[in-house]
Amino acid sequence: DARMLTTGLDCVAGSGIVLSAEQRAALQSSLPTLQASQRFRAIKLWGRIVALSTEYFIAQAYGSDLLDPTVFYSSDCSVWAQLPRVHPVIVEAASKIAGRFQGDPAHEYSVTQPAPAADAPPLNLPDEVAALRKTVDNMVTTTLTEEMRLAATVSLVDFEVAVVPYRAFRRNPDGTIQACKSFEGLTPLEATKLSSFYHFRRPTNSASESKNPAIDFLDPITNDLPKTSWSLQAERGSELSVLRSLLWPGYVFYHVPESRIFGSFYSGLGTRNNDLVFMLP
Amino acid sequence: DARMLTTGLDCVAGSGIVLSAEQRAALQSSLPTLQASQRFRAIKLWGRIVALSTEYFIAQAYGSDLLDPTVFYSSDCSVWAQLPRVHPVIVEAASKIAGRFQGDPAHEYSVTQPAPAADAPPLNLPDEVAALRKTVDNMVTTTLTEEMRLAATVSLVDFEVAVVPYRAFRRNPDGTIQACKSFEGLTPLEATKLSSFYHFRRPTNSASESKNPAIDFLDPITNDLPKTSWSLQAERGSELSVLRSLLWPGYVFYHVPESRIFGSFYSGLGTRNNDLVFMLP
Amino acid sequence: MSDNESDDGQRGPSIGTYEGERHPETMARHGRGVATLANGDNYEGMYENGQRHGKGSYQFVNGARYVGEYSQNKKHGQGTFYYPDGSIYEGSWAEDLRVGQGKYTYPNGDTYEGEWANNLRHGKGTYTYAKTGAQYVGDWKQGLRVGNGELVLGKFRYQGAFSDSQPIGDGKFIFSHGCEQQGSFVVQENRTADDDAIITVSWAGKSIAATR
Amino acid sequence: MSDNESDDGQRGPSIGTYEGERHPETMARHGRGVATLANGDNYEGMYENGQRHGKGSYQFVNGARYVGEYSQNKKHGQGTFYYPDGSIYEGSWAEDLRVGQGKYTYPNGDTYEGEWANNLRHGKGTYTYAKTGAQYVGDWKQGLRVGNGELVLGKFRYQGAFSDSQPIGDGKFIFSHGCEQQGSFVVQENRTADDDAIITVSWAGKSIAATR
Amino acid sequence: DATASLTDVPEASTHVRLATDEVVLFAREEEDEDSLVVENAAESLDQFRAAGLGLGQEESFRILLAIKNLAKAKPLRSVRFWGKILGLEGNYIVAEAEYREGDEPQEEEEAEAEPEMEGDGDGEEGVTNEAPLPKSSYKAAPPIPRENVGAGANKKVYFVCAYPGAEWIALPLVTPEQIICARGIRQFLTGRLDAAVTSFPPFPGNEANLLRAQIARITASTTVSPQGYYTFDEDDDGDEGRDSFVVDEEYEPRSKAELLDPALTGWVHHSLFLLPQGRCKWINPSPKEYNDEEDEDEDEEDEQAEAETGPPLLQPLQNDEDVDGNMAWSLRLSSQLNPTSASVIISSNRWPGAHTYAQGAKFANVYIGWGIKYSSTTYSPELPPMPAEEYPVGVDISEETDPTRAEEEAFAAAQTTA
Amino acid sequence: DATASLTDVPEASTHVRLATDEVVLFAREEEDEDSLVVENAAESLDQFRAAGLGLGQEESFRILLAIKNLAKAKPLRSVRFWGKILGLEGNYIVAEAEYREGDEPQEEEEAEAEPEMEGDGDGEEGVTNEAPLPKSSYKAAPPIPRENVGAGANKKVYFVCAYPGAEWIALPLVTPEQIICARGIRQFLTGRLDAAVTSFPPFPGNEANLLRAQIARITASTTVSPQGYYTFDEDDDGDEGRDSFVVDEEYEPRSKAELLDPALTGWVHHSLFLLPQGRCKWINPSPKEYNDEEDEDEDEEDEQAEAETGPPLLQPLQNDEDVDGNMAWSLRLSSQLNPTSASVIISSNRWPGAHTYAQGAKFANVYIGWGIKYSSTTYSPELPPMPAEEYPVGVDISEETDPTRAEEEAFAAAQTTA
Repeated sequence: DARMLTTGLDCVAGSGIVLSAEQRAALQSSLPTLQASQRFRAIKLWGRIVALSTEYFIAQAYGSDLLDPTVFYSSDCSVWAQLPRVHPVIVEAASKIAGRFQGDPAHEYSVTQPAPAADAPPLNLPDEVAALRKTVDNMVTTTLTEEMRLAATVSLVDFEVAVVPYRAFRRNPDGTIQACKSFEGLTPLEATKLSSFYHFRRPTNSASESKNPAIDFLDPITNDLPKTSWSLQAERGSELSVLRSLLWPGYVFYHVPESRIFGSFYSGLGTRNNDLVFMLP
Repeated sequence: DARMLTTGLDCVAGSGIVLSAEQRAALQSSLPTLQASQRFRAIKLWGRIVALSTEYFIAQAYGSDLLDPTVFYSSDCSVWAQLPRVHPVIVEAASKIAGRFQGDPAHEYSVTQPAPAADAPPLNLPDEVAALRKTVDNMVTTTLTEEMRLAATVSLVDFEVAVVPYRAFRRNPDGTIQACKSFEGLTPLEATKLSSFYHFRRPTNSASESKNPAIDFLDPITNDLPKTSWSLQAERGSELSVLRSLLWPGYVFYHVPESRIFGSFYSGLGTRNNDLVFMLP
Repeated sequence: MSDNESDDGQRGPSIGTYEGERHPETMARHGRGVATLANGDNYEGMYENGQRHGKGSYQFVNGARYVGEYSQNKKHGQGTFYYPDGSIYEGSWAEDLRVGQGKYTYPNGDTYEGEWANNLRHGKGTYTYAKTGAQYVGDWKQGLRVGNGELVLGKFRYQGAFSDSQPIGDGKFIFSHGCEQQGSFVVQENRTADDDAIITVSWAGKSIAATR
Repeated sequence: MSDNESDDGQRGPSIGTYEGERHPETMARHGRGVATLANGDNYEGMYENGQRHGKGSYQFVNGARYVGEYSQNKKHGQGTFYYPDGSIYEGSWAEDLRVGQGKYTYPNGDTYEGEWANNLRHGKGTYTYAKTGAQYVGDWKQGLRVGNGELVLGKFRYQGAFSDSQPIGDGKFIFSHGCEQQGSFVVQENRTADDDAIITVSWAGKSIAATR
Repeated sequence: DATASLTDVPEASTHVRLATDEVVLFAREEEDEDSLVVENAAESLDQFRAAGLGLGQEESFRILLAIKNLAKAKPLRSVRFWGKILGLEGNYIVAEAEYREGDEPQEEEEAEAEPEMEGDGDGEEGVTNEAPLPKSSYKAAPPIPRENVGAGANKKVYFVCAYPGAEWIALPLVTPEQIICARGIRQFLTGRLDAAVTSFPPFPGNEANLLRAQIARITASTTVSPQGYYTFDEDDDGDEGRDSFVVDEEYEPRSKAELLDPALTGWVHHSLFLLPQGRCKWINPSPKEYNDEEDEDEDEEDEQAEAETGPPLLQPLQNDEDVDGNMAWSLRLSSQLNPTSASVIISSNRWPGAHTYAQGAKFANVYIGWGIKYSSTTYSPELPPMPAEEYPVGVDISEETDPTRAEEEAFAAAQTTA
Repeated sequence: DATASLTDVPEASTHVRLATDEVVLFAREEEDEDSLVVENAAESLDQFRAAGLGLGQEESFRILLAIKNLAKAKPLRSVRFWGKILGLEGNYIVAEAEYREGDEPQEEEEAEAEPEMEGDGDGEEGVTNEAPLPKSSYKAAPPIPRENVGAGANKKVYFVCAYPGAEWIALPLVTPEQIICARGIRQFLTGRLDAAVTSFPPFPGNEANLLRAQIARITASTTVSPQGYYTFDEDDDGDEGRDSFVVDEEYEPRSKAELLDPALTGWVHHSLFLLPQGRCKWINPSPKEYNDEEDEDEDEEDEQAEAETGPPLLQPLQNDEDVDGNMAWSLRLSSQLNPTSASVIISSNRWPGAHTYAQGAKFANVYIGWGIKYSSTTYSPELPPMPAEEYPVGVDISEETDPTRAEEEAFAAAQTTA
């Protein structure tokens, strides 16, 4: 929430993530305006992707579905543009782009991948997605803009590392997800354990036969591979739990135990750490 | 709570109340230490009384009784000394002291008041309190130190203007008071009304025949005289409600509607505005 | 019918002129008449047996003027006096004195409306300050505010005892925002550098209560 | 019993000396003996019918040494060769060649322990790097890592196909922290400023799975 | 980020309206590199914040932007953040500015108009037409003329807005009678410029005027700077109380020890003293045209023409009057743990909320508070003066008795005989 | 203030222990006015924060205090906040310092000890005693000696602590082989100085050494300053690569336009380039005592003695190599809305997290990150070299055949006949 911007930023400052007073002031003005302009229920600052010649600030606005935000970007925290929704095949292609964001939303990237096997089921791509793909010699070359890459990166980060504490959300019988009013924060002990944190995404393991499907419906991060793809530290003693992703360095989740204060911020290059398995002790 | 120091300070900054990074850093270290040293359940920064030659920072630490804190003071946010508990007659005498705090805890003040009527019930003062009083010619002169005045002022401010939002606390059948877990914050509409705020003190009007004595047990501030002894403003739009006392200028209560974030801070000269009735429009 | 022949006489001792009705028997001024008096003042109005009696208007040479009732040469009954300094008394007279109900408008625009005795404000009366709109409503004694009174000072009023025109002692301020403050005006004596006493009267407020 | 009279002969063409047992019939060297050969090498050990046969120790003048079994003048059976560069082979010999199980210690301290054929690492074998402790465990062909093998690199291992001693193609890294990464080593050819080809083999990691 | 509150029901809150206003602040523009002097309010407030004073960072930054917007919108020569005054319903962000010469707005001449004198009525209710009724002998003191734009209490102009991003509104010029009245009252501001001032005595103006009067009083009292920072212009004719000064280009920053000297010799006022008259430069309230120079030594004018004087500009603070028996200023370092880079803070005890920092060659003043002067004594409202006295009984209003018939006859007889 | 959580159960949390440690920071002391240069870390971090970089205010202030405590505790000539390196279990606050001349701690001489050469075994397992077994012909490259305190990669010393207030621990000097190995590995730090480094190739040292190596690499690459701020000492003999410099007292701050010039001419490195050898100053790894001067032009030493060279000190950044095809540095202003008082920020794209600000005559470097160099390509672990070759089959290890009995007899016959 824009209202909690300062608290949240305080919690990630120890990870080297700060915003200037100018940026914060601009966000405090522009985010509520953005939220109101399209009648979103809530809006939050998602993070910042540092490109070579600029910084892309990312905000997510929510309607009724907490897992399907509308995403905006801005390079000055003031003027926001909506990011396109990108098709999964574009996300997949974007995930293959190596190297830095350039800072020009119109910059074009080309990604060449092997074409799907001939006997694979047809993709049935929408026309505008198909238009981006060109198959030559059994290789598919996808051309996408930096804006698309940005959108893809945000959804990749959300899918791979967005985290919430256990019990903070519940699933209603109709499948919608909502904040759990009775959530009082993790205990200080829980806050020191990776097992208390869950992916905030539609569960990939749908066959979960949990005893309490209203609560235990999210994927635990302890199933992540490698298991140690997180750095969980207590900052300022046990006053604050900080969970840093090693897969997407720059993704920092924070939680004040025994309080409802939690959130996350991404501040990084927008590139996945594909070397993670080698870098762990 | 020391944990929420920054959030709280952000909320009162618009009233001209800020602490330096140095002070905040010192408080973040010293308050938890102080809390642990005497096994308090919680500790919070109460405020700051600006004396002529120094500033007294005040912290309150809580055991089981939320209405009976142990009070500490410090002039550097680092080294804390406990304030004495002062007898009501000393509080009463201290409330008559005009003028600024000097900045020397040992500074002595003399207050001369008419002696109680001869037929008044005896006061039965403890010896150490009686020792401070001298009766001459039917006038009682009380001699007290600035440290006592400080303690008296803190308890006066708490009694006269300490505020909490409606529903934030409940009274147990045994009479103890505790934070209400189900409190979700005031609605934005409620947060614009003085009637949503209550004195955080043992109710003076014990004869309240409320329908819900567990909730409706505190004195509403709308019974205060004058009724307009508060300035309730929304800051940053309706994002933050700020309630400033006009009786004790410098007492600022804040609440983020629809959240559990509320608290207060006193930053002033430590003098009551006895001219209030004249200053209102 | 009137003897106005002496009007343009030589300048010398004069008893003025008179033109008007006279008593058919005594020839004293009686009934309606217009007189110029020896000092140059003018009177126009009713006479009875040589004395101004009944309604009349007396014009002083200095510009002052009385318009009102006379009784046996004295202002008596209702009358309005325009004083040389511009102040005006409009009200009741007795024996040439302001007595009874009357309104006095002072040169600065202030007014007093209320009871008079012996030419002075006395009894109940309301003094209104022109410049600030403040009012004193209450008791007067011999021209001074003495007794109980109320000062109406815009958004607040003071009710209490007055003496020597000053509020002294217990009283209360009543505020339009719905409460009142008990307290008292106390006299303080400060000394200047030259050891002159400066007496100030200042308010010592005490408890605050809701206005009933 | 031995004819050692010629030992201190003049310097000239020599067939060396021999001191030891001979065949009772053919007088050929037979049984235990000590020989100095024409080139100055020494042999001490068993003979049979004039040929080194059985356990023996052959000392080259250059310092190299073989200690082990002979068969018909050829190293055969278990034997240890100390090469002039300090390397050592300890293992099985056949027909003067390293064949079968053997451990070779290289001058830099590296070792190979495993199967040999035709003097070369061939079959299954483990090569251990002295400096880093790394190991290759797997298939060898004619001295080279060819076939399937595993590189043990401290906290992680690589399992995959090797050719020309290089990992090439699909394989996987297995990490001690409990997961493994599929992928392949791909050959990249970069050109230097002088248009020289620089061939690098680099890892292209793909999916990550839990280690079974 | 309180993802927890994501399910809040949306509402078109005032927040959004506010934020929409503020968005104008963040419009980016080319920097204007002209001679306009815009104080970096954010930087000054950073310094104050490092001393535990001032405002939050975001608000500070918004104020900076708002001040820059003001500087763009008006023909100003300089502008700085003056402070923030709290009100009951809203607050005022105050900027202090000077117009470029020649760009001052037209002065509102109606302010100069003679106020209609009450009690000066010309007797239009006269009973008879014959003779004029007496005119009131009462002479209200003529209004003291206010100082012009650029002079005295109106040396600077002030703009206020409710929050950074809201419209800047120029406050009216201040008049002496407003200042004098403001001194006698004790009144919270509401936050609405057009609000009536409900004080007693009645204030001559609305809240905008009262606000402006308080700003004038606070400015005159608390605008201080390190001694030597400003200097009198050499070219300036300094005969009779110099009232302008320039930054001393050769200013060597005072040492912290000098600035912390409790004798206060390190600090000077650089705003003119506000005289009891309500002006900075005294004016003779009832100037008589002197017939000749020699008239000056006549004593008869004494009671109405004793010129008020105040301390001159750039005088150290050491002569400042006590505040109810306490020192007028409190001095301290901004940081106790890092004294080398700390700034020196001087705080007014007369106007709590007025602070100045000095560090190196920089300093700034700020006021953040309710706009109420400190007093240790209970407020005793100014009471109306004593009731006026009636016209004294005397011969001039004693009526002449009509002559009796006997006298008439005697007189007539005497006339006839003459 | 969350009065709401007042009923929390108390616990002796790590928080308290931490806070107790920190309390030492806030002990007040007289300021030492000697020649020690202590960077105001809080002020620099304020500048970075104004650009959306750096750390939080409270932590910044604690760091300042911790650095001042360090300065008090050790005989240092200068000390500055170098940065913060994140680790898996804990983080490192890093301070860069120089000892006062003569106060350098005794160098740990054991580091100079020749490492025991494996494969150089003296054949203690020899089968017979008769003749010595062949010695290994393998000559491990002699270790390149590390640079001494005050020189090259060890010009500065580094102290780290886990959080401000925790004990400062001096990092060991860095050796060339550590730097070379560190370049080939890609490893998260754990936050424990004594942790083993589990890399492949194995790192010669523990995490303290690896941390020190990364600091050396980051420092050499990212310590930049506005051109002209530093200058070579005139007295310095500048013949062969000057390696010291002084602050130019007459430095005129570069304009923002100069500093923002994408040609990067406004910025220079003021740390020496770290050569491939792992040293800043190249050393001949196998120095032969040259017999005479004329031997120098002999070509035979070529393969082992080509001196490595790097760019000299205070050279502009424009020659810096690209980072995977992108520019090595990104430039921007710290503020877009308030450019006049903004600082210029230059950020390394090689070591993300390394930033420098320059404003007026001030600048500072900082690094906050994981201590990992940027790479756009997937990490391919360094594999062991090709297996060694066995000793070649050749005449030198071909056994001589024993003479046959016939040959023996023939020889004996010939001898006898001779």
